[in-house]
Amino acid sequence: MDLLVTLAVLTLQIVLLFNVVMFIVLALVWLERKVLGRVHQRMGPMRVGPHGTLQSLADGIKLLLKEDLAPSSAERFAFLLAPLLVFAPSFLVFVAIPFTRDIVVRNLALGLVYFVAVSSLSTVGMVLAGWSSSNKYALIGAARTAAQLISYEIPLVLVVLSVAMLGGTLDLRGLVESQGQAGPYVLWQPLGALIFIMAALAEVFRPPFDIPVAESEVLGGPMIEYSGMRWGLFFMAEYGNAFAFSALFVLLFLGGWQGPLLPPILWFLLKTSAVILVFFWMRAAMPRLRIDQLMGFAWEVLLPFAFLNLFLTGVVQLYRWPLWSLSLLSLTGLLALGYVVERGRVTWRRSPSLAS
Amino acid sequence: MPALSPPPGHLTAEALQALLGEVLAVYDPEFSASVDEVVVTVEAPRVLETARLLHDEPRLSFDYLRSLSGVDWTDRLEVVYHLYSTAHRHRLTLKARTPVDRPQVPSVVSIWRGADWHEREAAEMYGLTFEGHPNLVELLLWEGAPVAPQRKDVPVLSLEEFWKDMGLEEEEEAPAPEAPAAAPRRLTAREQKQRLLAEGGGLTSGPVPSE
Amino acid sequence: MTKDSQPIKPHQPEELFSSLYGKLPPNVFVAKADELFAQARASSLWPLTFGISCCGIEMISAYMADYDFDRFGVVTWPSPRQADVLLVAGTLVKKMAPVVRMLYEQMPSPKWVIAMGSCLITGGPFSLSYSVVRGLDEVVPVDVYIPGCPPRPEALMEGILALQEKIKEDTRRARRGQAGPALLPNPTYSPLKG
Amino acid sequence: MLIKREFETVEMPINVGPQHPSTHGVLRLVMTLDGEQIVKVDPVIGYLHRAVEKLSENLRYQNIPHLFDRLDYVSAFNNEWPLAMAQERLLGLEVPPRGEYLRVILCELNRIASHFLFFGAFGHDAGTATSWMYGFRERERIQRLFEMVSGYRMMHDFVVPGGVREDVPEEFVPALRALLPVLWQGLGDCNNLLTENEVLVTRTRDIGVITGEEAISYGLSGPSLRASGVREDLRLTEPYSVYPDLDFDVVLGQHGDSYDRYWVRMQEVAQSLRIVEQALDRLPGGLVCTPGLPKYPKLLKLPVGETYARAENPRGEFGVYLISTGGDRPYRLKIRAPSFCNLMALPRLMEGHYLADAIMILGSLDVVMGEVDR
Repeated sequence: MDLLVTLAVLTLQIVLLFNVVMFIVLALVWLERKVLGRVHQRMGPMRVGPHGTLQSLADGIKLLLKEDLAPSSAERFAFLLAPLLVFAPSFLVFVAIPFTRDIVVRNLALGLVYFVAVSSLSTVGMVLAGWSSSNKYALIGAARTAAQLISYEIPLVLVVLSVAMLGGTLDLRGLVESQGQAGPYVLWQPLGALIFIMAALAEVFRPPFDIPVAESEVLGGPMIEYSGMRWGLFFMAEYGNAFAFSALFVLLFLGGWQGPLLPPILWFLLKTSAVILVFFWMRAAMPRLRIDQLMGFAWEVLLPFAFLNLFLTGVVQLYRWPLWSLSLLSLTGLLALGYVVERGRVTWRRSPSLAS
Repeated sequence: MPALSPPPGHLTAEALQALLGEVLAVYDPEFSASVDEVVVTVEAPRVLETARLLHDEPRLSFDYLRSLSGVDWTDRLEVVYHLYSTAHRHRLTLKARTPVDRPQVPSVVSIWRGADWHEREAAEMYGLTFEGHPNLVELLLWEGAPVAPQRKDVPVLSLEEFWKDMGLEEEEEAPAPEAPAAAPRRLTAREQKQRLLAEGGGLTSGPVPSE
Repeated sequence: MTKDSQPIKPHQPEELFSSLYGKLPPNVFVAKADELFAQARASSLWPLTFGISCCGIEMISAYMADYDFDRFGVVTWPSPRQADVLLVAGTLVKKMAPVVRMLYEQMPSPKWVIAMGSCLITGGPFSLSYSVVRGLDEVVPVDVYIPGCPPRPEALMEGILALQEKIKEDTRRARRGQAGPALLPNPTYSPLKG
Repeated sequence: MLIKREFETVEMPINVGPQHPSTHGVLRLVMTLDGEQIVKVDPVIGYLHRAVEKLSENLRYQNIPHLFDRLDYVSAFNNEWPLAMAQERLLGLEVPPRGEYLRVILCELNRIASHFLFFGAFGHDAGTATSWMYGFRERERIQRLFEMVSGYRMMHDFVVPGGVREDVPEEFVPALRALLPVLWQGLGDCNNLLTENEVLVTRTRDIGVITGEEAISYGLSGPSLRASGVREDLRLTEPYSVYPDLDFDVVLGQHGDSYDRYWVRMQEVAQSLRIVEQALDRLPGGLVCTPGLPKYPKLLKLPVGETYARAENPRGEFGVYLISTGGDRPYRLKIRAPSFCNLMALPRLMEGHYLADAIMILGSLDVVMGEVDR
């Protein structure tokens, strides 16, 4: 009998979570266009609802009403399955994310492992979409997606591992509590925080790492042949992932919902929106890398420094040094990372002097 | 900074013409003067050697082909090469003359890589053929295009034809009583727009949203 | 290239709301829903990133900070699959006509076409040339013509507003069961035939 | 030990087709890709061939500038100047100094506006949309000025043989003097956005390298040629109009790669601003058009003769080869478009690079399809 009750409660929570996620995604789509507009000194959507707040709703309704095309030469079944394979992981991830101490669908003991495992499923969906739509641009996009996601998965996992070592548990709520006493981990592991941000940007295809869906080279990569709401699924998955990863960054490094005055839920949303704004700001400012430079950056720079971060955490914990020594070591690691990037960059020949 | 002073090897028009006279004597060039340049006219078959000589001769070294244009003089076809020397900064116009019935001119792509598309365009527009050109296929025109459209004998669309094509000139005559058109005549642009306006749709008559 | 079989029908009622009208019993009256749909469609028009010549530059400056089309929800997308307005800006040449025709057919319906510039109305300054298609309506059915060479960004904005009006008008007319505007003839002119 | 196995890959022909966000108009590149590496590139043009040369042989002389504005539709003043120069050479006209200075000011402003558009397109190809906005913000300011002068934002039809069609309104000079510091500030913003940006440098340094000799052999001209270190600027090597008494530098690149082509153009904006400042200080009074000619030349008849007039356009050397047999229509009018010649070097520049580099190389050549296809 209680199985039915838990099932009913669980489905209710899932439906509630779906609505929350949809609202967040629509809000993010609107927020991105407004923030991008402000950076470009223009106003962004203004006509639909006050300050264009209903713009993403209008886009959603229009997409629902569009004709759903599938190219005749496409693999019908794989073509239709791919968007679900991309959208489902980006929604499933929210099950394990604790918004506050008690607002969470299911706080898993291995929340961190669950998060990383589920979020890497979307690679399969993107590659399937690229291959099945039998379009040359989509094929190139799919190949780039696979390469990028795999090469950025490993530094992400290592950084997450070193945070779990510091916190002692893999349970997200436990991690946030341990940050409550020891202070946010960003103070102790700045190197890990930086690597996490870069790897998260790459996982989510946000510029400057949006090479597989580059609009000016491969016309949207694997998503090129999709129209209507099927394309909308990809679009929502991208924003869902962006919110999920910035939420994870807040949980792991910025001390989740802890904060002096405001209620915890407000702290969590404030910190997450701050991180999201960094994502949007990167889109406005940075051009994109080329695929081999991006992969080189992941394997030759991010990976060794992720190991270094893991090693430093291990050393400090083994000899029980105070935590501030970890932050000192981590800062030197950060400086070393900066130096390596400076040296490793394409030989920077001073731009030619004014030869009159 | 005022204009660059002319380099040492710079030749004025007269000096250039004199030097060319002796250098190209074997190809019996004809000299004429355009407004500000020396013009050398040579028969079509000899153009390749003349061009190679002009390019390789150290005192001339015309290493920059500015433009290559076909000209249709109805009785003969001409290919005009505007040359320029980046080393000595002097200019020359080389003309290759060929009769209309045998429009062959040797290609100079081997000397100046930049002549590639110019020759393809001249070939396509004037019906010339450039022997030795690596890839003489159509450049600007499409499959159903008129052949050699820039020849003088190919007319441009006249205004009357344009009016007829747009179906507008029936306007002036008294509108003949609408005979029961057996075949459904293609609606002209004007009729479509009038019907659209009559239906209340269209640009002007629609209610403009109040901002 | 153009399937000459059936003439192009502009957005008939069932095409706009196939899910709705097909299965409704006769007495059910749908009012407010399709007004909302029309408003949603009108306020999120996504044109294709596709400028042919000088009008394309004026179109780009219409998206920029000074005129900002994003205020109307107009964002450009690179692939025809995600676009619902084919904003053709520039001179249509006979070599380019089959490409524009293909782009139009690749777009999911309901779709609209805006012809920007006088080159697409009567061939503009190049109307006497042997290589220019005189009028876009010979290749794709056009919804809004914007005269000008090149039209100012404000004119393009007025064209977009007119298209939004036309979308709402189409919906009202579809609800009243009338057919859309006059049957647009199938473009008999096929550029390949010259 | 890793077994070195030779992967045999199949080459994939791909169409970077006439409709592509970064082909700057309707250029189609038929590429053969091996993975992401480009094996062969075959540019297909003609998707905007409007037969301007054929039309101009059947138009009177005062109708031809209307078509010439639509060739390189980003820099209309610069297109009209060589045509007017050719007609003046045949007629043997002398342009009054005020007309010359106005021509220099307007054409250099047009060069600045065109380079800002290039900046926007180049940044968009690299991936950031903000460069469009920065570039067009300045371009809009300049276009408002042009509108004050000729009543049109892009197509001016303003430079006529013998000088300039009308004198500029009085508020033009103060408005321009007020605009110059704003343009210097705008140029600074654009440089801060992209010029020092490491991601852009890694994307464009050593991409699409061409040496000086090869560039000359391919007939490259303008910033693309000067980026390879060749000192060729028509304003100085073959001085025309009042350029000899204006002081400005020729900007040269050293490596001939995409970054240098971008860098040379941004420096040229600074030089053009200097030219406009000097020309504005020296702007004399008096007539703007040779008195002999009617202001709107109704029936301009040119004597028999031919001439090749050329001027330094933002994209390179724009030449007009005019043959007149004495009528009021030209017998033959050949347009030497700089983008047409620069585009010829595309296959040589692109082979061996990646698809992403090809987009940057095409962007760095700054091609306008209107004058490529004529």
